[in-house]
Amino acid sequence: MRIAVTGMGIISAIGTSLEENLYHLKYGVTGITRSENLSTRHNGLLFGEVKFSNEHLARLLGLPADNNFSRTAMLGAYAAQQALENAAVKDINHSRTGLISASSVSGMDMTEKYLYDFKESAEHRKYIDSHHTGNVTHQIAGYIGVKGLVTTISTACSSSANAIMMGANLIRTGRLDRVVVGGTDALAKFTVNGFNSLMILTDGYNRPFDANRKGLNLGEGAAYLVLESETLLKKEDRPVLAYLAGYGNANDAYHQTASSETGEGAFLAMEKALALAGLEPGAISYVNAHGTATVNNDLSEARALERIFGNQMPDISSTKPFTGHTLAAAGSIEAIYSILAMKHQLVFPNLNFQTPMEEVAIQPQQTLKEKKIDFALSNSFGFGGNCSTLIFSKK
Amino acid sequence: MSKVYINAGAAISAQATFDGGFLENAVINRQDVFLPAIEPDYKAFISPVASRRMSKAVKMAIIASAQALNESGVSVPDAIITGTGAGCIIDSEKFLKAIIDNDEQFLTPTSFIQSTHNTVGAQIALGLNCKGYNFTYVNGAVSFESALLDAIMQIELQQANNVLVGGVDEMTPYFLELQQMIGHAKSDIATVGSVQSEGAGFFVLANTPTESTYAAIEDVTLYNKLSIAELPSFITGFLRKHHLEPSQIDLVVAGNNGDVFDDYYDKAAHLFRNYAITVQYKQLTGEYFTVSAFALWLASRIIKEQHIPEILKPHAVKHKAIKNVLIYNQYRGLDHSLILLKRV
Amino acid sequence: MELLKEELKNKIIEVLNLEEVVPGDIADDAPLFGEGLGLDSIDALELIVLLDKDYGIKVTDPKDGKVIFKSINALASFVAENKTK
Amino acid sequence: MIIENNAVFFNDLLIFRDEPSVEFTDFIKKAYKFLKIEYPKFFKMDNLSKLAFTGADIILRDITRDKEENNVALVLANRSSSADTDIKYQKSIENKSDYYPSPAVFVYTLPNICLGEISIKHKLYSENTFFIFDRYNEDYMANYSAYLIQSGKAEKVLCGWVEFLKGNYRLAFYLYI
Amino acid sequence: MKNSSVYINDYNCITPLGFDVQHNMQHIRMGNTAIKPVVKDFAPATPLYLGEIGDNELNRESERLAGIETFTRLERLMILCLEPIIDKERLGARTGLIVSTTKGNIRALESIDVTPEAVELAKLAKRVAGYFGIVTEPIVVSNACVSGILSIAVAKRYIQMGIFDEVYVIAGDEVSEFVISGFNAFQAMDAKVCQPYDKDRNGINLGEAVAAVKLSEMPGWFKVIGDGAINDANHISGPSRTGEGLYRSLVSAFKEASVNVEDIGFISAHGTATVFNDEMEAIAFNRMGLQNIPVHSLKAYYGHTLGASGLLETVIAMQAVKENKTIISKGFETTGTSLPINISIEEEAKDIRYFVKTASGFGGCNTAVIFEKVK
Repeated sequence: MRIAVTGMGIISAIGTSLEENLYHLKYGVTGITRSENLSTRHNGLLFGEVKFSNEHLARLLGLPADNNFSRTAMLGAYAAQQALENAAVKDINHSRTGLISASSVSGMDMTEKYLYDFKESAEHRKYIDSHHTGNVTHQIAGYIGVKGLVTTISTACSSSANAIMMGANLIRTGRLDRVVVGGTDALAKFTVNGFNSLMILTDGYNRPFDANRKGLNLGEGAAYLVLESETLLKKEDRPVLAYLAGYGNANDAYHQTASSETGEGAFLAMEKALALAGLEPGAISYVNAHGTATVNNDLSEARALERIFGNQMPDISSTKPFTGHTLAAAGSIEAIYSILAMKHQLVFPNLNFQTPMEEVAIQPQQTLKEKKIDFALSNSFGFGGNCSTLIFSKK
Repeated sequence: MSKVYINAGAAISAQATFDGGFLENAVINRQDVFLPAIEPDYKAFISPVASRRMSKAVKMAIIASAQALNESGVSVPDAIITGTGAGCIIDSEKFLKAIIDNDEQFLTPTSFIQSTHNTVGAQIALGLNCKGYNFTYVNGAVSFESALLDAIMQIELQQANNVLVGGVDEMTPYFLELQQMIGHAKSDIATVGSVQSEGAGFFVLANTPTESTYAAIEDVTLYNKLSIAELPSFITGFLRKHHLEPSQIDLVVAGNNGDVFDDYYDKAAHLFRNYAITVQYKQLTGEYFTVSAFALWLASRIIKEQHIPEILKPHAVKHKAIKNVLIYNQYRGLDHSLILLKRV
Repeated sequence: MELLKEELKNKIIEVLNLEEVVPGDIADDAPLFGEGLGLDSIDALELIVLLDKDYGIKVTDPKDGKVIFKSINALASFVAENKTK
Repeated sequence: MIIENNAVFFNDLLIFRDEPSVEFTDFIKKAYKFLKIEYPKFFKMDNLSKLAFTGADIILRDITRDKEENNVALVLANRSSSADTDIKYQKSIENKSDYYPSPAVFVYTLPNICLGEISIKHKLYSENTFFIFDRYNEDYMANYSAYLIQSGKAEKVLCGWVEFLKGNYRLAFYLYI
Repeated sequence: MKNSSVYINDYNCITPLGFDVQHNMQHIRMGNTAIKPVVKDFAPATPLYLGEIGDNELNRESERLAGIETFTRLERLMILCLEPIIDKERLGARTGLIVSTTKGNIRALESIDVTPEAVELAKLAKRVAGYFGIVTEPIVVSNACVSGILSIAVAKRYIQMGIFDEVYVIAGDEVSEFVISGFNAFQAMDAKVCQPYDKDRNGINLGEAVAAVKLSEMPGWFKVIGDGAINDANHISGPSRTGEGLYRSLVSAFKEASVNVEDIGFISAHGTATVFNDEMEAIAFNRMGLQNIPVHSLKAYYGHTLGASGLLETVIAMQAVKENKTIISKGFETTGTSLPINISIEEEAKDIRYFVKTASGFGGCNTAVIFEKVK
């Protein structure tokens, strides 16, 4: 059974629509800047920030003044609504529709602002409940009007790729006809300081797969896809943007945060995805790599890619130099980029690459390249050794 | 599609549920508004070096999962799927306070690393060197049910022969205080919420039954938000999908927690009032997001042993064989779930 | 008379434990039994005791209560005419 | 279903709690309001009936929510019968110069009146019996309830203990099905 | 639950009309009443019409049993009543005692410095049980004015549940200032001998009595074949205008007994002689199709003996059935209920196989029990 992608919605540092994102990707315009909305002592760092303030987002969404949406929830609601509009879904609850959302930051951006203030005054206590990851999803579901199977995945930076898998399985097992899948994360002091304490944030622009890479830029954003069963589509006759051909998840079982030297988990995830898609590695024309630009990830991922593709290496690029690392949103943002690449038959450039790594032969695509792409593969890896691979097909 | 069996289960809760007994010595605590989990002796399972950085949730989960795996005879499962409603809040709180108290300086990464929601699933995988599918669900009161649903699908889609699936939640004093502030948790003054607790429940699901099999797990379903009026059709619709009528359910395990949303459970019990025995359990366990893992443990054992623990006091004069069991849970009117079990 | 009516209303509320009623809720001409305040036979007996205790009026046949307790107006006139203390 | 020490437990779950120092009359009024019982005649009841009525309402409100009749028998017991109200009533006839026995108090000098109050509220045209024991005799009560169900005289039995004397009280109700 | 039959093996009563069943029956056949005008210091205005057991007779009878001086008056009466029917040989771990009373030792409250324990009904029951060496915990039924007859149903139910092999039921209540003042406040007392079912009925007389019955699975004179005790769900002191609870109690009892209404020899009704109670009974009996069955009330003979009445009236009814004669409903002259019922105005000799005993009381309670004479 094939799973159709019929809608996509995105908000990221490089745009608040599919078109805007595509424009930046095509013309190599990064979204990495200094922060305007985040209050942090580490304001010398660069971020992939969405340039809308919380107030502006609330206005765009038409939220009431007493809403308790965190920034994460607002970004998510924005992108999920766009995805449904893109899919031209009329009555969302006419068919069995679910929402699988992913987040890791969740309502932390508000909690970290008011943690002690909660005790002192009742004013911001409305954010106590919206701290929970599940409640971010509830807010999004409420905003887009989904009633039914709604849940949340949080497996760190592979979260939204996993949400896509869960959604696909729900359609495959006949439990749902349609599912909105994706993820959202906002910038927060919590993650900035977390990654900073791990010393994997770069003080400049991130440079995936470069020998001199110094770490990642944190980003924020949200992206959702509408997945539908072919049975439902036959009835409704709406255009299909792409198909989810295969997917796989595996665990590196190596270290809490670091990836293994051999990229075992990544290798297994890609292997599973190819098997489910029934594809030989050679069928893949473009890989949107996880490529966070940390020393550890890129080497591990490169080794895994070499193990899978051998001498049939497809074009590879990481789009993190455009958006920064959007954590739980990265998987779905990059899934959309993979589909856009296929739709427009373009390999997006891996910005900031200068020096190849010594340990591996891989070199990412550095400029925009027109190419026939029938199958695109997207990797997402997270803390806890969580490795996920999605494969999209044009037909 | 393969049938799915519960071949093993273990629970850690505010009761001594880890000793192999079946609530014979359970005690109802009427004094406290927070019921801490009774922790097993971790030393017997985890080396002090390994456990020193583990939060309570991780330790509870590692031990419950080890016991379940041991009972099932599976050494390394094909998949590990975890649910946690609040995640690793001990470490989250620790890191958060460190950021605020030290104005974003002098931070060490340990608690940040451990604060990630999938820490539990990852630690179990790491311990078992399990490279299989590894998912974590974090959606309030359906966190465990989401994990369970995924586990069932992994087996149905033949992506796994056996799955370790579980739910775990821990609590911190400050977090409890916040819940009390907004009336979700009971304090002596605010009485609208529930008595809070913590715990872990892990199970081994498989496509083939074994000698240890408790029950077949037919299905699980979730619904994000329902009005009380919509509840009966949600339940009957789910049963109908499995060719069952309410009259064919023998036991309902309901998640009443004493808060103002218990009307949902009353409505559900009403639907089965002429047919099934309804038992509640949160008087023993308190409320936490993944407490339904305890409900599954309870229901599984009741089916296997055909015996309802005395302390649950069903006061059922007319007793019948327990074949079909429905577990219903919700929290504060959100995150409704149904789990359907069958005697094997 | 108005003072007596107010006094009677307060007494009725107190003696009959009409917890959620205030004197303003009792209209002078509204029926005390059945519809209106919804009093019942035990209340009637209590009012008989009240008349005896506070106003020295002995009502020996409960049936008389029908007329006496028709409304606050009726009760006040009856008390005004018959009270001995 | 337990009410004691100014706390209400339903199926052993804490529903409502007030400070231990609060008097019963205030506590039960707060519980009444908290539970949204909305039954003005509640305030006319004596303490034993208020207690039994509140406990029963929590158990029965869902069962009797529909209009249809419900055959839920009531089998209650206590130790002090209606002694709390008996003492109150006896006081009203002690002084011959101030001799105004109240019918509204006298009517509550029977322990089974609380069964009537519950039956009226929940439209229970059902078997009801009030027993007196030194302590809650589980065997007697459970067997009597079982008889009512097995003989078909009742579908369910609200069975239990409801004791009130001089401000000390305890309620423990069970629903037999 | 066993479907075994439960029999009445023996019975007794003590009333102002006599210290055994024979004497009581003789007085009833002669139309005598226990109710007399009495002047009480707390109610000086009019004489009260009460049925009180004389202290002289009680003291004389008490001499029969050693060691009962330490018991209260009511307890002595209960012991005296039970003693003749207790089978001492058989008493054991499966012998039950049911005590039926509404107010028990309420008179103790009249004395100063009394503790609430002194009026505890369970203590009363334990003292009576202790006197006879009954070892099981006694059961007190305190369900207002149906207590006496309800106790028969309770005894039968426990025997059928296999809890007891035999059960002694003792029912008793005294006349006290407590109760008199209360019913007076209710304006429910007649200032003459009461007139059940009559158009001029105007309330009750209070009386006192004790009655005792032994039940077991061993065949005896009567079999308890059906019972029901259903609430009016209407009002805590006034009876239902439709006779709902009594009607349903009858339906329940008849359903269990599987007998036809026309096979009933007579009804020993409650008949308190209040306007509303008697009217309610007439409606319930009509709804049940019992309007042609002879019915009597014993209240004009004994007054209302509260927790004792149901059992006392059952004892008298059983004696009448043994004699195959109905009982005249004393005090009745002119139909005074909106629906007619067949009030016994003369003794009718006939073969009686079944009779019904009913009672109703405060709290909306009702009880109906059907008895079968065993041939």
